[in-house]
Amino acid sequence: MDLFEYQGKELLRKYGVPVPEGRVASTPEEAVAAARKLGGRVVVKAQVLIGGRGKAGGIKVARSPEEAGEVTDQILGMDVRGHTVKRVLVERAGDITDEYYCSFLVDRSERQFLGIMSAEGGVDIEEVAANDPEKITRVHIDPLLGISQFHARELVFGADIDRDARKEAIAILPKLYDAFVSLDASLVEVNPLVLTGEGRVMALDAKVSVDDSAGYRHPIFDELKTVHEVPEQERLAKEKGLTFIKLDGDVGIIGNGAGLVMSTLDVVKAAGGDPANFLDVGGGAGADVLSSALEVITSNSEVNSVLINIFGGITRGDLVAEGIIDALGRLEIKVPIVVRLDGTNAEQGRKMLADAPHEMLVTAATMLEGAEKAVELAGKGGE
Amino acid sequence: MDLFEYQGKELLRKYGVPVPEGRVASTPEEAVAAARKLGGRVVVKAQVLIGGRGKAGGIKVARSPEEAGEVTDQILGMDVRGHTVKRVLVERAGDITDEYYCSFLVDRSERQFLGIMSAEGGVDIEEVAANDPEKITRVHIDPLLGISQFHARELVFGADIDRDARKEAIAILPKLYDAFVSLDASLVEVNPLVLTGEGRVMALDAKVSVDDSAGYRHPIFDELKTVHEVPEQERLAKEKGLTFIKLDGDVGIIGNGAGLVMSTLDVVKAAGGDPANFLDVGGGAGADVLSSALEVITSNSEVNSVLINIFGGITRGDLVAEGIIDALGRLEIKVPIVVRLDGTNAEQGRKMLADAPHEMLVTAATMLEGAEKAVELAGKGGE
Amino acid sequence: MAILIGNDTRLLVQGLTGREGSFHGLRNKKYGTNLVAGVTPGKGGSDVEGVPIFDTVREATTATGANTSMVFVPPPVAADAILESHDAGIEVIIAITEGIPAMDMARTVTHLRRGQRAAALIGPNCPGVISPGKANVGIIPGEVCTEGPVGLVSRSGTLTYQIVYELTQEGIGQSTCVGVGGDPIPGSDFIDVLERFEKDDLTKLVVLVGEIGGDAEERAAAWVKENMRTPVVAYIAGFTAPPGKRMGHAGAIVSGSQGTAAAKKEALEAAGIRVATNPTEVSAIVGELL
Amino acid sequence: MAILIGNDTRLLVQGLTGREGSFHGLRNKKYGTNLVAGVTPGKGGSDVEGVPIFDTVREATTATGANTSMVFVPPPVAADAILESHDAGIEVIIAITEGIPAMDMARTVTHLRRGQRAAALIGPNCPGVISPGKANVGIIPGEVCTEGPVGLVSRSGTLTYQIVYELTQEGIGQSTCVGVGGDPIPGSDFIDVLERFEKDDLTKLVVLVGEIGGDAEERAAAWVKENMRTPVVAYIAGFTAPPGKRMGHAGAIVSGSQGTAAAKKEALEAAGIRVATNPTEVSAIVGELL
Repeated sequence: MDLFEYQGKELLRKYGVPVPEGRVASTPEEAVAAARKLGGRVVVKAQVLIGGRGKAGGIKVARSPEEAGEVTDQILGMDVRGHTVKRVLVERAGDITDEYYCSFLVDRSERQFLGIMSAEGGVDIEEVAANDPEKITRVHIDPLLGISQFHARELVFGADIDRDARKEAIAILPKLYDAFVSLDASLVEVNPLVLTGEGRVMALDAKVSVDDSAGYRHPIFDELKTVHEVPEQERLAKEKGLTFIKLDGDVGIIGNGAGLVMSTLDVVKAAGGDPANFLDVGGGAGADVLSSALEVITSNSEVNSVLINIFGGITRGDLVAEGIIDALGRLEIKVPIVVRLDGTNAEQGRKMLADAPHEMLVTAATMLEGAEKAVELAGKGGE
Repeated sequence: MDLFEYQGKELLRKYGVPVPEGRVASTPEEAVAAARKLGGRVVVKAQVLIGGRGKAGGIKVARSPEEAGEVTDQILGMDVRGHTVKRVLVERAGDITDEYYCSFLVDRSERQFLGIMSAEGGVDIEEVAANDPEKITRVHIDPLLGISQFHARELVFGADIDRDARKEAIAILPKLYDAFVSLDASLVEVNPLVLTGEGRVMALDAKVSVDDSAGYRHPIFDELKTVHEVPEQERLAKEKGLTFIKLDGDVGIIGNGAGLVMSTLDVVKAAGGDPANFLDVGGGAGADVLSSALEVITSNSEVNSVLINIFGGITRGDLVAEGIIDALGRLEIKVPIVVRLDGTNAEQGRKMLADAPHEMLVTAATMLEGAEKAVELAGKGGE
Repeated sequence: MAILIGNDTRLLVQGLTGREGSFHGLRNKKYGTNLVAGVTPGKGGSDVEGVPIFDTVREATTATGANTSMVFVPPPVAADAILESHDAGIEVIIAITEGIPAMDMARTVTHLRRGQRAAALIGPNCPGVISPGKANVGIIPGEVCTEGPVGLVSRSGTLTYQIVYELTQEGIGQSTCVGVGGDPIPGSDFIDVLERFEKDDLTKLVVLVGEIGGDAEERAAAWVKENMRTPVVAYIAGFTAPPGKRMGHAGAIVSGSQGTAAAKKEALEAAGIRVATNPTEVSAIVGELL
Repeated sequence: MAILIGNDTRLLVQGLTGREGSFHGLRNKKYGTNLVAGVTPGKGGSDVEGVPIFDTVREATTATGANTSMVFVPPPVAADAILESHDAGIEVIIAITEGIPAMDMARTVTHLRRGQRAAALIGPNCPGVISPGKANVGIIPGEVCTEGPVGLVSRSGTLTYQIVYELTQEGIGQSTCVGVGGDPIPGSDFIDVLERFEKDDLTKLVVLVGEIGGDAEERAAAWVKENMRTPVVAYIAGFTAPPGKRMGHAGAIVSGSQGTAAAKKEALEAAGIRVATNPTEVSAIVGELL
């Protein structure tokens, strides 16, 4: 789960990382009140889970509480690369002498943690990595040993951080690392980490991603999640235990296992079709799950056919058939459903489907045949 | 530094290890007050840094505050194998269903930590180890990984702890380990760990040894140390940066480096003498340290001769000589001082001594010659 | 021969008394796997359909000579279970459990890989390992597999079954099929498994099944080029997958790869590996090369 | 040859700008040791009598090719300094610092020994290593040593000088003298060093200097019996030492040894090792055996 800037900063503050004083606001009135409390100049920042808000006009300085209200009014509702702004962070503005980049993340290849630091902060770090790779310092950290002072020194001296900022930066890095580990984060990225006019070092932005699997030991994750908005269809799917992502085509896809579903999308595409979604019923799905999946898929009016591609492992073919039959009886399904069923209890399932004929039900012997049929039928439905 | 039982228990309590409620008392009156506060039956336990207090009569049950005062009066001042009892721990008495043994310590050979558990608690564990080694379960713990639940389970199931005590024991072991590591302890030993009549598991005794080297990050060590009494001569030596242990012979020994001093004791013994002490001036000792060392040694009236055996590395022979000359001038030294000097600046030192003759000053060319002379002179002095 | 598991496997299941653990453990046993023990703390002395249960892995290995463990315990205690097996000397640990926090795995995998005694950890969040006709440890449906010369290693579950099924349909058997799982920090990656296949007498060709994300396929491609004589055929799922959301930019800096299916295909082909465009084509190419 | 340090040693000193670090570092340089760098965070760019100072060990190794580090920093930062050298690829780390907490060393030594790349750590709380005529890293007075065929390994400092001095007096030179230090968790113990001496061409005989406490001598005795062809002569200090206070009983259970000088002597002699009764006798026995 990605966290909003203001959420990430609140957490980092708990681990002793200095962040600017600020308050979140979801109306201009709240922004005015926040700016009044903070006093002086403030920065109003759009809270969205995507980069590029600065270029989109989502960050504005205000010299008075009234102005803070005005710019908040402009920012709220703004679209930043497909994300609608629902909240702003109102922060005390400060003088900035220099900007750096730093992050901690999991390096999957090395199966270690990685600290990254650069004196080139406040800019697109991927560009720095591409154009001036020597300006980026990486230090691996053994997960069992954890961070030592020398790691922090290697990052700070290696990145050639200004002399004035070194001591504080070296002190902050272990706190950031501590937050990274203690929060079960997969990423803690501060860009920029700034040196202020008063000679302080602080995190001016924060991108924190946490590991949902660790939610059981972080009750706060549920709380943070409440402000995360997901599209209605996705939310519904999630409630039913399904992984669903909407796409732009007209062939609805249901499968079990992310790899098989991705492969199904690929063969549908290769057969000349356009998948309408990604939907993984997961392992060991029962009849109710299949039935719900069909409900979610067919609620999309753009869908002209559905391909159900199940290879049973834990998932049982008989239960899959039961779910399909249930959905066909329960819902008013107006598009053809192509079913391809193999693996555990597949024979039994295929027999159940054969025994319950339905005008919209089509069976396929193989995955490729299923894809071809679904694409063909979608084409007809679309005409 | 070894801690008194009551100190160890107070620390363990901070890490969540259940211990009986209790108070320390250094007078019968304090013990009466403590027993009154606790209510009911209490146990009064001599606080000494040595085992065997039970057999020596240093643990007594009292049914009333008055009785607690009486037994405290008996216990205070008692001698337990050379240790005088200055304090007692007054604890609430409870029913005990069973007694176990457990400890965490550094296993030097394996350079790992070791957890030890036995269902045979409350007895001399060394005897159990010798007679019934299969009744002792050992589990190594990687210092970087730390304790996992499985380590606790292996100890508890391995030692075949009663079913009723298992769950709590498994929960307590990680806390004990946490205390062991967080306190920079070299040993945390609980003998016995008990199962009470109410089905609770708690530490009825606690032997905690902490690493003096880690004192800089544990301000509490200084506080704990205030009640540790050391013999006057040792305390004086320590103040001067010397490591001093009194022995029973008449040949005073001064050397640099524990190994060399031990070796010096051995050769003196082999030459037929009896060392009066162990005194290590440490590395890089200056003139003042040498002078103080001579002062400490010669303040022991049983000393009939002194052997100074210095092999200079960081320690400089000229400064050693300067210290000896200073002491000979400053103190009224009535016993012969045999000096053997080699290593860094030894020649210079030997020359300085030759240039400052003193009736009590004797030089030796080798360590063996020094030992022989010192023993011979002590023999004469003793006659 | 086969790799990781086979006729010498003496399996213990951590969590054999649980619903899923007993279902799959007994299913593996039925397949012919030598299931010798189960471990559930506090249930030592009982049994699951004749398979003895022990309180600790150490007791189980001492009593039964178990050398392989399947982990079927819930996520909060799964890392502990893996460490316990390793500590007790188990040689192959196959962790099926899904949803273990990455921090737990980072510590666990580091410990296992740095130890003086290396244990092979497969998973977590994986379908397991099957050496057809010899042993099946995990949830791969044994009936789709058949004995033969093709090794298979995959990050995916059901997609593995699909490809194995296609191979079997074409009469091409498998030496061992290994699902390494899709977690951020797997116990074994493609290279760890390829290394074993390269040394295995039975394996004449290896199928590598990848998917979008990370750079495991790219690294495997480079490794194959440098180290492998056994031919490799690959399949990558996810050409049509929606671009994954990602926040922050550190990830891409690290791997230097965009993690797309196209990038992976390119890397594999650059290493001389043929990449099938769909699961059916995998078996066609394998048939051609064998 | 010699072990650990020699003509190929390129030394960096962590803490070269400190009082003791500069005194001994420069003394080692004067002896002929190739001192190439110092490391003091924040003082990068300066120098100590012409020896360049760097902010980090990594910078120092990159710039100077340093392969050996001497640690002379205060106890609270010493474990960090050792880890830094290891992480930067230093092969031999010699830690003189006394008073490093045992917990720090437990973690550090575990990390060093478990790593894919093993670094030799000597110390902490040790006098260092000297390969007479080649290099001296530490505080052993070079002038008492002379080049020759005897390797020496010792837990003690000044006692080492005494014995080396006795050997030199008898005209018996040393290949390398190693002080492993007296801390509870040493980076290297007798066995680690004996293993190196056994493989060293120059070393024809090894003197082992032990003292009371622990069971390092007993374990070394067993190891020598099993693995060593090079003759070993031992000396143990502490026959007359007062019995150490100890609290709790766990320690004795662990080692199974009382740790007395007599017990050590017995173990060594049982392994066929001659044990001298005083430092002078060491050189007599060595002279006899060479």
